[in-house]
Amino acid sequence: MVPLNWYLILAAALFCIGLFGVLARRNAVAILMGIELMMNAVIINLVAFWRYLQPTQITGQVFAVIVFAVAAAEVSVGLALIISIYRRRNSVVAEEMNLMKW
Amino acid sequence: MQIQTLVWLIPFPPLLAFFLIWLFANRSKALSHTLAIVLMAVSWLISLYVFLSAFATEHFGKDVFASSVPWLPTGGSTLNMGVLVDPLTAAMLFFVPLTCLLIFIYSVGYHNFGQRLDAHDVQGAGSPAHNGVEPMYSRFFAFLSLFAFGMLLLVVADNLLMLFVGWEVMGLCSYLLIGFWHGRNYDDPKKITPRQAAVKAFMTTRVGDVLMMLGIVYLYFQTGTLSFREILYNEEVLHHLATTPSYVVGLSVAGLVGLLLFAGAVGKSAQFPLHVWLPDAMEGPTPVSAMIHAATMVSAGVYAMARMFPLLSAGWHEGGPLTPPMMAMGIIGSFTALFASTIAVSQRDVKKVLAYSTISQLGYMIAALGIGAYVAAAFHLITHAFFKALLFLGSGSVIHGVEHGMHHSHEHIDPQDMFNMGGLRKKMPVTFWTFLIGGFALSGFPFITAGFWSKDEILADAFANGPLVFWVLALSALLTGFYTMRQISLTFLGEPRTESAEHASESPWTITTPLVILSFFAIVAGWVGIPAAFPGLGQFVSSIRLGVLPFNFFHEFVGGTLLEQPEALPFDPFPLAASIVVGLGGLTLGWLVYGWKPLKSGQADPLAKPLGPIYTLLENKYYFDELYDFLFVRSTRWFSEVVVYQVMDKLIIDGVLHTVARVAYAAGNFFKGAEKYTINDPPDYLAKFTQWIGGSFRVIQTGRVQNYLLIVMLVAIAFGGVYYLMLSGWVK
Amino acid sequence: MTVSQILFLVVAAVMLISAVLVVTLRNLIHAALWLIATLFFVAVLYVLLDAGFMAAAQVVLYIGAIAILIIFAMMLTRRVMADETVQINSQWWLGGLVAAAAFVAVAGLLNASAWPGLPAVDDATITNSIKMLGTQLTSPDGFVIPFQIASILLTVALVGAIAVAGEKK
Amino acid sequence: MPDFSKYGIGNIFIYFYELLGWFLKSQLNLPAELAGVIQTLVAIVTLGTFALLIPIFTIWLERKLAARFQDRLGPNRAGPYGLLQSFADVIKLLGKEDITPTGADKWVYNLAPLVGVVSVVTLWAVIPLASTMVGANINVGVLYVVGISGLGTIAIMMGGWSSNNKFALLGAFRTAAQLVAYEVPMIIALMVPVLLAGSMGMQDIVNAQANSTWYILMAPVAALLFFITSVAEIGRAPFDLLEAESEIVAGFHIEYTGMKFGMWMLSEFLHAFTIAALTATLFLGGWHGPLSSEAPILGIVYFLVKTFLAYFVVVWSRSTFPRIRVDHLLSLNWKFFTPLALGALVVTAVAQKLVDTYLPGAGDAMRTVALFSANVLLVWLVFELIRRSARQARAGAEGGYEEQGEAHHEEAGHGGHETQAEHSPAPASAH
Repeated sequence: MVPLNWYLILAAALFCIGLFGVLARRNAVAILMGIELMMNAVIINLVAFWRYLQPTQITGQVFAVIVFAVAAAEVSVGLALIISIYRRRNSVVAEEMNLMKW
Repeated sequence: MQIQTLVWLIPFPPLLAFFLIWLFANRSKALSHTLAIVLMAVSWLISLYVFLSAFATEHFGKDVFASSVPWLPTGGSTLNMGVLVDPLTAAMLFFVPLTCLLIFIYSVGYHNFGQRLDAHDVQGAGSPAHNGVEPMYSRFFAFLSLFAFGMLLLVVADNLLMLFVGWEVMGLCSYLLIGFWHGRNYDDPKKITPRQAAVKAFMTTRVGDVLMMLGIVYLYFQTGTLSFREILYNEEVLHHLATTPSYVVGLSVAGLVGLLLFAGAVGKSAQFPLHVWLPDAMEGPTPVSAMIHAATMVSAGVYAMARMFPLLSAGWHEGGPLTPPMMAMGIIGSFTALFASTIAVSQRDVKKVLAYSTISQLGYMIAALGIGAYVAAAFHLITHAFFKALLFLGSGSVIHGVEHGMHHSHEHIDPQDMFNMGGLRKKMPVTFWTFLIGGFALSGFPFITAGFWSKDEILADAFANGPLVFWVLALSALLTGFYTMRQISLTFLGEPRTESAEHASESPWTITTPLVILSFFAIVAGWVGIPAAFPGLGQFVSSIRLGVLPFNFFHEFVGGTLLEQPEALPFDPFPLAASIVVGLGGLTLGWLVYGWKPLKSGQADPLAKPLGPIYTLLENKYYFDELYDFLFVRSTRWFSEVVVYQVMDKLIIDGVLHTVARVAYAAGNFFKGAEKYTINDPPDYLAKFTQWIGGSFRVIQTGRVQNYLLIVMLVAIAFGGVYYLMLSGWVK
Repeated sequence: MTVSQILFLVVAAVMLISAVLVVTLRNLIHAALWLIATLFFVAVLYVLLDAGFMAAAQVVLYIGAIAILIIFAMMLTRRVMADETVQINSQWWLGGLVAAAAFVAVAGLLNASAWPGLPAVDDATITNSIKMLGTQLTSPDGFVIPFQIASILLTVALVGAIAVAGEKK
Repeated sequence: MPDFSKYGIGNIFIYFYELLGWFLKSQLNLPAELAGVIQTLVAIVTLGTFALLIPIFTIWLERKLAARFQDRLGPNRAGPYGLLQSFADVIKLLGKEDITPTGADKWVYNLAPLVGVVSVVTLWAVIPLASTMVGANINVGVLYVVGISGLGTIAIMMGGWSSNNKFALLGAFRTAAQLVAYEVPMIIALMVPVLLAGSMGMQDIVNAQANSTWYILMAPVAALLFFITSVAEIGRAPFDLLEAESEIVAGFHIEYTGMKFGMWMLSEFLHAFTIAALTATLFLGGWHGPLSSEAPILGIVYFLVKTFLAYFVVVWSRSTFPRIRVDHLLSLNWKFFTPLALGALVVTAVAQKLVDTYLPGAGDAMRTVALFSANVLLVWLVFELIRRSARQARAGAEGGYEEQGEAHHEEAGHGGHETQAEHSPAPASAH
């Protein structure tokens, strides 16, 4: 039997890897991929909590389904923004998107 | 579907109609009125169903339809939003949606639906030319629907706050609808325009509304709830309210709250001294006048008072001394009844006579509530709604007919002036007969009409409880008969006094159908309240059963609303005789003065001569508008011009400021030199220093999202670490 | 070590390795393919957690839609970021440090707390969970309003995405 | 040793499965867990092999059929009726030079055809072959099918991108647009049998059909939509834009040679057969037929018959319809299939609910009639709308109504202006 905290630690690890991706990548699409990893870590937690804490109630999975929807929305808007910026500035490097500093 | 759920649905179809018309249907006139009428009919059908179910429920007063959900959490307690149908509400639900629906249908004909837009029909310029159509037709129906929503919300509300919301929605709608023809101007500068009338109505009712809101807030502060069922049907709460002294010496909480709420009703139901807005509200289209006067707004005030009756009468028992709010209602109500009916005697405008008549009849109801005649007041509210709606719609039909005549004759006369009419009986037979029924109901034509039975009940109650009130009301009933007959005679009898009246013609079916339906109710609605003790007739109608209740169910049914079912009065021949005498007497007097020898064209009012200055006084409505203008408007202007501007602003404040300024200027000059080195320079250096710091820290403002996120994470980890250390006790 | 534990460890290890490759590889298309692998193993993890529906939904949504979108966007914008250029910014070491620190802190906390074991559930509960999920998402007593709001959010996001990325006329 | 008479000839495959288990456990004395794993593996290999062998026959069949449609003979040299043609093809492919283009991404390039084949073969895990035979009877079978199809999309994108060829990349782009788009109506159409059966399990859906009627009768619109969008999913004519020879040479597999090309072909043919199998399962009652539950082996026969019937339609439409243009492809999907699929779903749900509510004792016949007529109504309505907007568009194009033509150009097919069009002739005649 797998203890619950294995799942949680695994999710934490996945989350931190995603976080590293978000922090360290230059390409905006790659940053988006990091965010996807973080989202997945969250969903793993939700599903694990559902299975371990309240398997007779479905709340955890419902929450996860809604996170799915949010993730889809996030990706579509995020990619749309990236494409739009790419069209205007011919760049997808996150560091160069700094028009609003100062 | 449960009946409680259905009750929720009653107010919403008109609201839906409002939004649909407003957002989508405003291009199509046919679609607009179809939406409004169909959804209003839905509302009416639901209401009728609820009414019939209520009717079929035994001991309905104890076993009401109520449901509520939490609405606004306010700290410790929660305001609930809910609906309540008790016998009083059920009675309202019988007539409010019905009259609204009829008025909606009437409006279709009134605004000349089906005609093409005439070149003269400019938005807001006034009633459409006879061969034209109202350009803001859809807007009109949208507003009417919103109005109906407000009234229905108010009727089904189970707490004061929801009632107040409905109340204010209606206030807004009355403003919008009275000023509907916002572009209209008159040659006579003294004549009030729709714009001004709308503002006047809004501002006048506002006085009452603010006081009412104070009352609501105070009540909430004292009881922690605004639900009717928790306040009004709870002996403990009522006893507590009646015995706790309030801020005002000599008044209990119940007394103060009651007086404040009554102030709201005074504004809404146009009682003295806030009655001035209602006659001017006649500037709106006639269906609006009917809506405001008959079915909805003004009766809302009386309804609210009837609804709050247990609170107003807290501490009162049958035959005991009246509570302060009741006393105020008795005095103001009976005074208004008499006062308004005297003014009505001298008015020339067909709608203004009805307006003053409304004020007078509402005074009747308020007075009846004041002397504890709860059932009689509710009864009169309903019968009055039917016949007054009938009269207003009838007068609208008359005006419509005369305007049609004007189109032929090309005269420029006031189509609402009764002295320009006459002889319309033959031109507009349906309007005439229905108007006659309405008029007789209003003046209490004995035994047949609805008005007789309700008025008789009020008079009987007044005779038993307050003889002075009785005499005042009887006198005003006499005047009622008189001015009603005057109006009928001037409008319909005799020969046409103008060419326009000569060419008047009957209105279309959309106008006459509501008139016929309403005249049916103007007669029949009274029979449900024939007292069981009435000799002969009383026993007869009591023996007819409708389900669990007798045919004259009204007393038993609505009386069940109260905690203690009020006792029916024993039969007393004197008030009966009095009401027959004043009703018939007033009508006969009117007939003798105006009907016997019909007026000729251009002839003055036969009353003007014998009454002399009194007539002038009455014609000018006791100069109340001028008085208020002097008392409030001018004095406020004077106050702001002289006291605030001249004395306060210029003399005191400016003087002090100027002195201070001069002193400061001198001192400033003096210190200027020293300042440069002691005060000026250090901040300069401080500023430079800040700028330098800012410049050196500018680098961290990179504009890179990832940098920011990194810092956020660092701080989050640091905080987490500190928190963890604190939890584990390493850091105290 | 039971079979299920070994299975878990294998899946977890593969998943973490592919996740690391996602954030470190220079070739972004490869990174995206590894992202697909990661997402696939997350789906396997759901299967281990008896959440069959979540696993299928993960595959449909993440691999079938999101990953494809990402690859698509990457192909569209590839021209300006040749594979040879530096893919990692100057603060990468600090980012790595922060991520590691966050992981150590969270993992330490998780390890320190006591967690309940896997509750024994009969097969019917697991089999019915998908039915229950459907019922809950559409029942007024359940989560119909959050679900509808999520749907509206999604619709709005899609319309917004089209508006943002669409060619301006 | 398991008793053969207990299983009978109808359950012969189950018997072999049990026999293997008995052999491993009592003859080789393996632990039960390991024996189970081996049993499962053998079953997987058997099923996979069965799936992979199908194209050998279907390639021949397709060539033969296509030839007949085009008034040719088709393969007729290798073996009787050219039956051995596929073997000859494979031998030829094996002999070809295995080229990896310069600048190609080797790993991805080599992995792509593999993923393509795997994504198709794994679909067979959930297809029930008979009442007792299904690879994995999971309760989210339909969703599994959809998810695995997404994997196929990725394989094509991988292949197209890694070839370092602009035609291949274009093919991959077209794939992404087309496949992602057609997944939408496909999923919605799939919801209809799920709705009718009340389950997402494939076996449950077949059982539900066995207990009532085939869903092609209850949901003809959904069945047709699923079939058409599936054909688009596998990129077959008339939706074969991802490899359109005349436009982008051969699309995503332009650079592949030898057996890797063979694997692409394999996955394509197998996928075509698989969607025929899915159509048969979801809408034609799967293994259901006379005596199929008593003798499951008969179920396989029925299943294959139905599948080949559906496959015949795939080939038929391939050789009949011309290729659709790319913008038409997408607008057909978004403006016609997707709304129609949604409409079919709503109509089915409403009709189902109405039947449940107002005809509580209705039999399957009644239900089928209700659902079928609801579908017919939907189709009639849709075609009426299309006809009307087409008429207006035509009128606009011919300049029949000067001022209206503009509006119709802008939004032909939009429902909003129908009323306007109804009213407009009246003033014209009045003037």
